[in-house]
Amino acid sequence: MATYFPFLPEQGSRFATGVDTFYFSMVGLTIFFASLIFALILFFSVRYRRRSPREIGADIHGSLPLEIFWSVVPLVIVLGIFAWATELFFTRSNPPANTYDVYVAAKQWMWKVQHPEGISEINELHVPAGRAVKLVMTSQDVIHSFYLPIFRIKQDVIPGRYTSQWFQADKPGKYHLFCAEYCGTNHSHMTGWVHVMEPRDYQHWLSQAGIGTSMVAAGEHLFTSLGCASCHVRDCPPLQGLYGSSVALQDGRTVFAGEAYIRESILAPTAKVVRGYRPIMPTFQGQVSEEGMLQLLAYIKSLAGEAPGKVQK
Amino acid sequence: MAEQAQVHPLGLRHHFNNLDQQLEAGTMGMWVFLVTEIMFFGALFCSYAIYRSVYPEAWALGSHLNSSTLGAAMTVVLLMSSLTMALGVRSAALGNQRVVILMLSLTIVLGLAFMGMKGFEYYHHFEDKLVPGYDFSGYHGAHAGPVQMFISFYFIMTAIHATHMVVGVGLLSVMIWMTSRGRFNRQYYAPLEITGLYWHFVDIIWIFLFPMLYLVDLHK
Amino acid sequence: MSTNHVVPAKTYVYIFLALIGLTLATTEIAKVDLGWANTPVAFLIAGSKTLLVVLFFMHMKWSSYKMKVVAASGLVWLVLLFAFTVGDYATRDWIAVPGPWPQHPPASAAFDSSHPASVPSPPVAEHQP
Amino acid sequence: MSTTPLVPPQSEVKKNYLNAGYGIKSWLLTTDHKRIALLYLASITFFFLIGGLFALLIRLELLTPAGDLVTSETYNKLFTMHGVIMIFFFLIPSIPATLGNFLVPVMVGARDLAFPRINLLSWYLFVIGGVLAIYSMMAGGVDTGWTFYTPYSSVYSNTHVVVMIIGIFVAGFSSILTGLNFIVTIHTMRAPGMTWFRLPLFIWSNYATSLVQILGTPVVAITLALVAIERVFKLGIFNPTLGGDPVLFQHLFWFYSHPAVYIMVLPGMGVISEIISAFSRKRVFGYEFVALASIAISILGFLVWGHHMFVAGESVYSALSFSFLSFLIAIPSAIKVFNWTATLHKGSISFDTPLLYAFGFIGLFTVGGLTGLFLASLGLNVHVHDTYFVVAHFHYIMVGGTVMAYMGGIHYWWPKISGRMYPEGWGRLSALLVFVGFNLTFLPQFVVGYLGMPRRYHAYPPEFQIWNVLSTAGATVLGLGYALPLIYFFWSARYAAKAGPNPWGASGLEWQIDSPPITENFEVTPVITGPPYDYRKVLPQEEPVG
Repeated sequence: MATYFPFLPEQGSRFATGVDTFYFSMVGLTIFFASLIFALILFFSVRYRRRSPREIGADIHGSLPLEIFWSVVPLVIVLGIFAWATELFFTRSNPPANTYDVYVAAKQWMWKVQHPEGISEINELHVPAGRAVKLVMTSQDVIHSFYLPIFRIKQDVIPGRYTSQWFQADKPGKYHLFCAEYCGTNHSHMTGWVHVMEPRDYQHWLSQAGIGTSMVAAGEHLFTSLGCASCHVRDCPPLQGLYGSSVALQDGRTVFAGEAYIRESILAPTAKVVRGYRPIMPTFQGQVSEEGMLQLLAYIKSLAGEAPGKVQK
Repeated sequence: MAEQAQVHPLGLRHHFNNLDQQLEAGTMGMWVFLVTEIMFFGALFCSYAIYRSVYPEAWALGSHLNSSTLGAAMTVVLLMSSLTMALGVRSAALGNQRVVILMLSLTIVLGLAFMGMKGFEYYHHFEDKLVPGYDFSGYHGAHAGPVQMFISFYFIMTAIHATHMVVGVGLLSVMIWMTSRGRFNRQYYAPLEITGLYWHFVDIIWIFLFPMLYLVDLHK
Repeated sequence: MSTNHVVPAKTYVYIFLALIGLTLATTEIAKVDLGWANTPVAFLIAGSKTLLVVLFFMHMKWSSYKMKVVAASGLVWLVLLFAFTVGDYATRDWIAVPGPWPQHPPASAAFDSSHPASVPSPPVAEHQP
Repeated sequence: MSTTPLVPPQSEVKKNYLNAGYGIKSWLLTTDHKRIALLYLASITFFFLIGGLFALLIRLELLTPAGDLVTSETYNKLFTMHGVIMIFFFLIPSIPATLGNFLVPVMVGARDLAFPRINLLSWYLFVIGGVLAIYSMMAGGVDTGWTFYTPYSSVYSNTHVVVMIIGIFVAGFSSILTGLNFIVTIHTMRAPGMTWFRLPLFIWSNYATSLVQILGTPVVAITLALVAIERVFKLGIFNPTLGGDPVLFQHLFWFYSHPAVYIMVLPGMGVISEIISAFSRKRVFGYEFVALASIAISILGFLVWGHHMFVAGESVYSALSFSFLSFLIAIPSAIKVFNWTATLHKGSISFDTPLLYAFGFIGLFTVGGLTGLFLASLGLNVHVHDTYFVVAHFHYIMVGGTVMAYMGGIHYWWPKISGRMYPEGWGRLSALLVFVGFNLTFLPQFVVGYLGMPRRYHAYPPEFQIWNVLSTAGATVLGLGYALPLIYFFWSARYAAKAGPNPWGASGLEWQIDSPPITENFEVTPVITGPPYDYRKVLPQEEPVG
């Protein structure tokens, strides 16, 4: 990429365009108010400059209507900004229906990306254009932040739980990936590239990028080798159709069976015991690596009646 | 007593106009300091509350490691020390310095008794190998991780509370020395009252620590 | 101010006995399973004991309005800290708002698993373990 | 303020707080609030120079995309030290501890603060905290960022975090004690006739600052203490592998650290109200609104901390409420800016250095405040969080706002503090240099921030280089702008012309006593009869103006 000096950032997705329109209108607002204040100060200080050493200003105390005016008007403007920005945030916080799930495991100073088809990449993310991609992320050590400036999105990656974000790229190309949350010595080298490709090229890249076992297959293998299969058939809570449903617990609460619930039930099973079942499941803390956990999650999601990646959201 | 008031009332500092202003300033100063203490312990209580909502069973198991009867006994001792402190301040207002010294000494004795029971409890935990960060092998029940976190909260909160007790006992001994030197009279006993405020506050912190650390789901 | 207001010793002893009574009460009540009510009751008893100590032992009952405001401000800020922090943890499981307002019809049965199509997205920030 | 005219006796050398005693003991054991203010002035200038040095090193490093001036460990320590020293050891004590300590008792008509000995203890705690921070720096520095986010700070960083945390813990109590002293003094030691709405606006803003110091600082003290305890005893309070939650640390940390930015900017606003009123010789427009806006800012300041955590795993609904409240807090700041501007209307304005700094403050604080709205907007925050856009925003408020107000305040009250005038020409030059240098340093950072350059990057992609080169150029001009006053203030303390009690013709109790004042401030406690900023009493007019 030739080193050019961009002044305005490129827009890689519809959300990016929305954020940019919001940003430029805010810049306009700031320029308007700053120049209004600057002009008033300039005019007043020239017009009412001191003419004789003992001159004093007029005895004006204030005016209630004016005070109300410049309290209410900024309030209305500010509420308008709030509404517009919140609507943008809802779009960002609520992925569309069938997203293409990619799993990201952050480790001190590199990104490990795993595609549902089993291919894993380091500091690289190949995605098809025009398709909503959802990133399900976790960290193995400190807090990182998966930042794609081209799509105007970032989300902190927190150890011990899943965080997720989504984007829909519309222009093929090679764009920056940064770590935005300070994470230690090589924080500034924990960068990479996201390659947006036409769907055709993407399928081609998938096929010849290596025939790795799909995550669901790897998850199923782990599911049997760890002995989960022997119990989760009859006398343990059924996993078919679990993901995305709601689960009634022993202590009367109802919990949404999302990615976090599944992870927590594997690592700390007695935290949320399903109603009507005895808390006999042992903890698998320390026996399953982050990648293994992601594979188990992909497998259990596949049991929800849909193939991985096309999970009904 | 009257002419002393005209000349220069006992204990009046140069930048105050009269004793009332000085007392109000001192009392408000201590109350503002107690507000900082409320926020200081408050952040700890907030973390406790968050983790209790995340690990309810572990908090119950951890709390059962502490004996509630010992906790209740310590609470009674501390409440008694508050009583003697209040009576001490009252007798300062009445001007009989001997009773003040007696009451403050009683308060110190009760405070030391409380710390003795706390020391015994700490020793008990050390014996049972229930000390996070040092040796927590004595715990064999479920939820070992979160229970260890509860016990670390227990140690942090009670250690900070005990440090405040030590400061309180120090303050009280200074007050006893000043009273014995005749530095106070019926008009001027503000330092005693302010020390009382501090002591009662340390007692209030324990009033909350007791149910939080000793009585969590005792029925389980 | 709380100057020279001498409280009869009897009052202090009564307050002390009330405090002891409340301490024993909270210990006994904790042994009885009241379900969700255990914590609020323990909190109520501790709060009333604190009120007794503040009003009588710390002379707040006879102090100026200013002192009462100072003490109350500590409590109010503590409640602020609790409210927003616990508020965040409590709303973590809530599902994200069902999409941008205009086009996306709000999911009718948010949790009805019979027709998963209508299940809104899993929460953005999952509940931590 | 009308008061009985004070006619100081013309003895050979007038007694004042500076020549009231000589020798180290008279300074190190003083309980005079004016001397403690000077002790603070010296110590925070020392820390400002260290922090400024780190800033220049960071800017030098960022001249080139590759990290080639220092290694990445050193760079991480540089920006951490720059942050910690500038915030905890310069900005937080800057105006309250120097100008506040000097002026609060004088402006309310008292002989000293309520607790003089606690005031000296506050300075000693500050120095002990500073020594611990310097020791931690000398021993190898800290590389966690001034925010100490866990689990990096408590588990993974192998630098001197615990010593630094103890230093900040101790310095935090210095800030608490200053706040405590101010609150009690303002409540209980006002001169007769000095009702709340006759107090100068500098007192209102310092009162609001003290509220924040009292209610916020203890929370960060215990939070950092928990990080230190977790580091030493390997506990799991914020460590996720042992069941802790790092987001809880962020909640408790920002509960203080956002109100802390109001500790830094509110006193600056107080100084600006005084300067604008003095140099346009006019009562501040809407005095009651400006006064109550300070209190509103200090209270609302405690409800908005979540806007630092929109992308840090906070729940959607919590983010919504924090964003809404963050927008509300923009209103009191807007009221203040509009009222300052309206004060100039029909004033009698003279362009002395303090007023130039005040104009600089209003301009830069307006831009800083409005970019705060960018960051409070949920949709935009996702993109600009943890980028140079944020760095530019808070520098516009801290450097463009607080430091400009601090410099303006030092110039404005210098005659009262030292009894001598500063060189006006050099003063105006320094104000101009600081304004130009500041904008050249931080405007490019807004641009490179929106392009996506993350914070705390030792090496960055080449396309961001032009903006960083501009920013470094600006930093040198800014550094020069700050060096100038240091030189001419030392010169003026020795050689400048003497200044009378009221060189500016300003209103306020501090301008009715000698320059420099006597140790007890007032020979006879003044009685206040009228509203503040009454210039007709200060400069009786033959014929009324226009």
